[in-house]
Amino acid sequence: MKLENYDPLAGKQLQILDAEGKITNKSLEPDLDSETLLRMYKTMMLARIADTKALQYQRQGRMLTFAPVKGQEGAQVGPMAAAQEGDWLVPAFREMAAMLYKGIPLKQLYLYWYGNEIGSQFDKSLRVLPVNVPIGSQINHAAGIAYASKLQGKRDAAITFIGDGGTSHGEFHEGLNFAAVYDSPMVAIIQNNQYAISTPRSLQSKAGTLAQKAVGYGIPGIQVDGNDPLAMYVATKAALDRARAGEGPTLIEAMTYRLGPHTTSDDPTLYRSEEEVKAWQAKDPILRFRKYLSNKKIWNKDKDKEFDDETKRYVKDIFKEVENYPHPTLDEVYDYTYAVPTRELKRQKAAQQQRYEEEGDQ
Amino acid sequence: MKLENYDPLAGKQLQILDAEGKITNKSLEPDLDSETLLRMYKTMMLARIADTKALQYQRQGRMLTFAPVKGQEGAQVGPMAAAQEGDWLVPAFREMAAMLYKGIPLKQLYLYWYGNEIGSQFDKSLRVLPVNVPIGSQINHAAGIAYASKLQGKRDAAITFIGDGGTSHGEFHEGLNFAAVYDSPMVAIIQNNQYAISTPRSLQSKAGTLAQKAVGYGIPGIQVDGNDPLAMYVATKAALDRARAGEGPTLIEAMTYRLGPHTTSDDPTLYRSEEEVKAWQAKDPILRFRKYLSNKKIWNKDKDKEFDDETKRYVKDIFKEVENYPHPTLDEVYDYTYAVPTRELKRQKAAQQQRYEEEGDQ
Amino acid sequence: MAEKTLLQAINDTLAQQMRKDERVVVYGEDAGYEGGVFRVTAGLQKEFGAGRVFDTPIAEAAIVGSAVGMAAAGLRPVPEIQFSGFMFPGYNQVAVHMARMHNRSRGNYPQPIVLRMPYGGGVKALEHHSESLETLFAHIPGLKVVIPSTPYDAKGLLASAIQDDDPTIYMEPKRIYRAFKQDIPEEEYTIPLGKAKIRRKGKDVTVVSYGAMMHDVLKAVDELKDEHFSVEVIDLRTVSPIDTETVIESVKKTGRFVVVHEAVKTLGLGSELISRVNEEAFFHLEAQPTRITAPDITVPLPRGERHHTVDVSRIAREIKRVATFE
Amino acid sequence: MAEKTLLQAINDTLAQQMRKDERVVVYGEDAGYEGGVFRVTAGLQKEFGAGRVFDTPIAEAAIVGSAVGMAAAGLRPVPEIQFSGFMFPGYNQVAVHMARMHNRSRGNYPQPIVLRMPYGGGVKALEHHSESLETLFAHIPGLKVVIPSTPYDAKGLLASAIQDDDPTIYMEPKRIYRAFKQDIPEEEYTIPLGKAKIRRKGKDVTVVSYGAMMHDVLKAVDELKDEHFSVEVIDLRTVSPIDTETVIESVKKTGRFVVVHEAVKTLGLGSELISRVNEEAFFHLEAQPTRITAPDITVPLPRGERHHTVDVSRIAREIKRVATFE
Ligand SMILES: Cc1ncc(C[n+]2csc(CCOP(=O)(O)OP(=O)(O)O)c2C)c(N)n1
Ligand SMILES: Cc1ncc(C[n+]2csc(CCOP(=O)(O)OP(=O)(O)O)c2C)c(N)n1
Ligand SMILES: [Mg+2]
Ligand SMILES: [Mg+2]
Repeated sequence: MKLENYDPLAGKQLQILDAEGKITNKSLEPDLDSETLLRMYKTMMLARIADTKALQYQRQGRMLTFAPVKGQEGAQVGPMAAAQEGDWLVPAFREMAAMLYKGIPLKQLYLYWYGNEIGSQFDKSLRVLPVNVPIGSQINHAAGIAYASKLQGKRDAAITFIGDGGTSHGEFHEGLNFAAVYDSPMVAIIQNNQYAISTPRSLQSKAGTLAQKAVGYGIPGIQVDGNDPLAMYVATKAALDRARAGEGPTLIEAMTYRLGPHTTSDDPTLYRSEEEVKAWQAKDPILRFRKYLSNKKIWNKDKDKEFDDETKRYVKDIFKEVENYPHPTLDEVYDYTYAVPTRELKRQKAAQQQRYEEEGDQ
Repeated sequence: MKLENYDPLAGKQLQILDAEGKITNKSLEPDLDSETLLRMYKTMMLARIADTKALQYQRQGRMLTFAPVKGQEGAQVGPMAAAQEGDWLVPAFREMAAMLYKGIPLKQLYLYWYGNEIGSQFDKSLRVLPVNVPIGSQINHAAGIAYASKLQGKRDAAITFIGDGGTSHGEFHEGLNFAAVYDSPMVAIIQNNQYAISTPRSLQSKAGTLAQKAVGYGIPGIQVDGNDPLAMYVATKAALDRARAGEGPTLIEAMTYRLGPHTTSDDPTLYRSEEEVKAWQAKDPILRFRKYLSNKKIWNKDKDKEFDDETKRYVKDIFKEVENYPHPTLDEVYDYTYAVPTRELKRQKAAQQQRYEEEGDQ
Repeated sequence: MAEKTLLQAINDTLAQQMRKDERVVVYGEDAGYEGGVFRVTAGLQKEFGAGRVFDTPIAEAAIVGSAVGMAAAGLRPVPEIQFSGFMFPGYNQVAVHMARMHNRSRGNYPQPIVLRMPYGGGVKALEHHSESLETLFAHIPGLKVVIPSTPYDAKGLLASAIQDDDPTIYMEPKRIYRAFKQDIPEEEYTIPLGKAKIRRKGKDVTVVSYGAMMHDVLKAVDELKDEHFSVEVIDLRTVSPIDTETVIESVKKTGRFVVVHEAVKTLGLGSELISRVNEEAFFHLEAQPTRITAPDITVPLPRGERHHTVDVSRIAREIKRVATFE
Repeated sequence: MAEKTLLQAINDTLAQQMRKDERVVVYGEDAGYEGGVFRVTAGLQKEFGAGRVFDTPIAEAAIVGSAVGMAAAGLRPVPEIQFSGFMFPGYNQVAVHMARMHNRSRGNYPQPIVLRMPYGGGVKALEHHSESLETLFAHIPGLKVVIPSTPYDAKGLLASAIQDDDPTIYMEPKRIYRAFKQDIPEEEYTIPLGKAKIRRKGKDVTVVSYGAMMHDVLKAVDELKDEHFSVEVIDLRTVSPIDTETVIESVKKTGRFVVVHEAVKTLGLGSELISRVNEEAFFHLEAQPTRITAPDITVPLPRGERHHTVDVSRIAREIKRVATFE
């Protein structure tokens, strides 16, 4: 597909696979091998289960605050399936499914949400930046990576995610503009999950779509059914092709929904109705993808049951490992402040060590 | 005119009065009384002369760094002629003509550029904020004023100016979005003078027009011949009507040119050609407006000569006053830090006073 | 009188001041309909309408910058930053406009703004949710910075800040939002900004602190109650302007000085306090002034956070060391 | 050896480091084609091309934030902020990312970034062009902050900063960009970050300063050369990390301490230095440590700026007062 031909102001959403699992746009259906399709499905399932379990653990007081991905898995695995190995993933904070697809082990993601920085020490060859909490700021990192990639003569793109709320931030504006001016290979994906904590999309912007924000940067923008992993794949693939061809960044708005709370500290019943949630549950990306795979005869109930059981055991085991993982030591919290510790920090650490020894800590 | 009908992506500029002083769009020609037309012209002339003289004084070492307005007078007096008394002017730093039109005495503007804060103590009833140096940040002030105006049930709008460079800033994005979300009565005018210091417009944004940035906020955007005071008047008037009707902000891009240096510290020959400057000199807003007024028979050579002489004398006298104006005292630099000076500041000031006395200063 | 948590005291005060003065407006990310992620502004939108109490886009520069404009237009804005760690994108507006507009306009546009934000650690939060950034405000001329430690003070100081014509950063120690209740008057009262409070009278060592840490200091002092020395405990309440007089008077009496804060050490408030003590009470000092602070590292995620936290036993031991130094 | 101004020394060093290491990129508002408003980067785009030396949109968050990304992707960015007063919009990226990415990623993504910016007053500039904001950087764990005062140091420190794996704020005292020349080596050399320089040996009073103010301090000391006391003058060169050892060793010898800076007083570097002197040399002090700084007010516009400026005669008198205090 040619992204330039898409008018974000026309109010049309790109969809290939509908909520019933039917192909609605045959000509755009990507020709993915079953390995890729299954990896997409299994990653969505793993994310869903990991998410559900983490919420349980959190309610039991065993897990700390985290940001559930439930409902947005399709908006994340579609793009990552379109990415090449050398491409970078620059996440915000709700991208568990994307990160898993890119190859980050669940254990690390759990460790991070469990409150240990070591969870962010990803295998560097995976090219995934740590979770980014300050809204919008990750776009500028992606713009920098994309600039570097082009300067270095590489064909690696930077894929970055942001929320609907994040599009209001000044950093969103500066990052997209920076990437556009230099035709840097960046793909920015807005996961418009309709809310920023309690604030509805309508209070975030008066624009009809968030995709149309692309117009201000002179780049293509496209609104996609974000719960359709195939459409997300196709749109991202087209954007990546553009990026690699030196044509610059693309803005993709994925229309999706956060089925869970904002974080475990949030009570979504305060600001949205049960009907609304139900309506979106019917559009669940996993349900429709499962139907699609079944129709394609590469998946079935038995396999699903088996995978589900297996994954639940796996997640449980991982969480146990995480619970037993040693907490950060004094060295760990001090020694990454600078590449080589300063004299002052060494002194502060030594003093603290001494206090611990006097008190019998550590 | 209905701004909503204008498509900023169509690449058309609104023009009413062309560079030769001819009306090119009769149906939109505003029906302004000669008093207003003359005030517009005289303000442009005053700004031009004040600017030219200040540059001379600066070269003589009598004036400090300032940001000349030369060439952009039309983009400023058009909008201000469209404003009502209760409307606010929230300037950036190159809006001498706009500020003069709104009623700020030249003496104050000169005092400010002469390096004395007292120059910014404008008559509050004029509703003009001080010169704003940090790029983009004034938009958020205008958004706040506009919000307040609407909340207070008033019909006063906030008119704010920004440069082409300023449109890249995060604050531009946040301010326009903030105003749009609440349908606040704000009009944002981009003076696209083709450069941000040495950086050409093309390196600022990949967008075809800056007016199309409006699309991202769901508000109208229009590109106007910024050297045509009539077109600027008409576009701003339409935007103000919208604002007062509760329909929210508008973005106006004035295509204009800075004929002088960025500031007196800048050497524009480093980054732009003489031909380019000449081409824009031919589009001078003052020349065409003078022709328009002559054609209308409300102005002529003699009057012009007389006004020119008179204004030059006036500007000279003002500058003398400014040169003789007392420099800020110790009290003045300390006592506006807080509404009521803190004990610590009183002590610091007293200590300094004592040092001055010991040394025979002050 | 009524039993209130610190959070309730703030909520009550906002409502009370809004009732009294219709120029007061309250807004921020999720501050309107939901009443804030901590529910500090709960109920306000219902009572005062969505014009005076509203949700904003995620845009801290707009939140602070619009307040500067609203103040110029005659309102008294009380915007919220969701967590102090997210004030950075709005810091340009804080430091170059909110703090300076009064000076720049030579008095034309005072900035009666109260910028509220929860701050501080110890709540097992995500990154950027545990910062103590008071230095970044107290260093800027033109700002006032308030950090209450009790429901009583929270109410009186907030009322003052809202009524004050200068811009105030109002930092809320979220660790003690709901930690305890205090019986406080229902009617309005004010506590002057820039006045510290002596929480314990003593004569052998002066301990200065503020915010959530105040309570750990008091616990530490309680642990020391059987010692042969007595501790004077000062709650700054306003970290800018600092009530130097109260501190100096105390140090002149005790000759010993300890400052405790959860912000990092280098250029934390402790450094300024020690310098002022040097400048005004140097020859009264009998022991070296001492800082008890977090180390100069980023606040760790929860599993490592204890390495960053100043705890009660450390405070007690250090106070004792200084008090008994010969 | 060649005679160079501080500005030329920086320009030379940038070119030298770029020749040596193709990962080094230089960019900022007007930093490319024009070579910067002060011409510090002049000639670089011509030599290294518009890929490695480029103009940016006016967007400080993007300037700093993109550097964070470039560093992750293996470059060594040297972005410029046009004036330090305009760093605020980029401060979010400085404080929450540049300073922390190494820690957050547990060493995966060090940040070999040098963020250059001219700073300081005394050049008859517009508002926001005269700030001294070192506190806002030195307070943040994870950053290094360099402020050279001579062409020789400017070159050696900049080379070190570019080669260092930590993020450095490199503050350029613009008042002395072209004020004088110094004979410095043409070839590359480095000066370790975090090491102060003793500019004058003395035994009766220690004076610490840095940046443009250094020269006023030296002038003041020259004025005092016939006095019966001698002054030890220390140039910090790096204000984070501070070379506490050199300062403390000197104070232990002299027993008297003066710190001079053009930043405002409250929470200026002086406060931290006095605290460290208290912590490590308290019992050597024979007079109260003294700060000579700007007052806690916004830098006035040029006609009032002298009220903000620390001048040579004030420095001389204060040093004398402290040196002769009994
Ligand atoms: C700069 C900044 N301001 C505020 C916050 C607090 N905050 C965390 S998540 C969030 C809402 C984000 O909404 P959206 O961008 O739509 O992403 P979503 O949570 O829906 O995935 C807010 C305001 C933050 N993390 N960063
Ligand atoms: C936040 C910020 N960054 C940088 C600057 C320095 N600066 C002053 S004017 C200018 C260029 C402005 O260009 P533009 O917005 O086009 O306005 P113009 O000068 O052309 O009127 C720059 C970069 C500033 N004033 N504020
Ligand atoms: Mg969202
Ligand atoms: Mg311009």
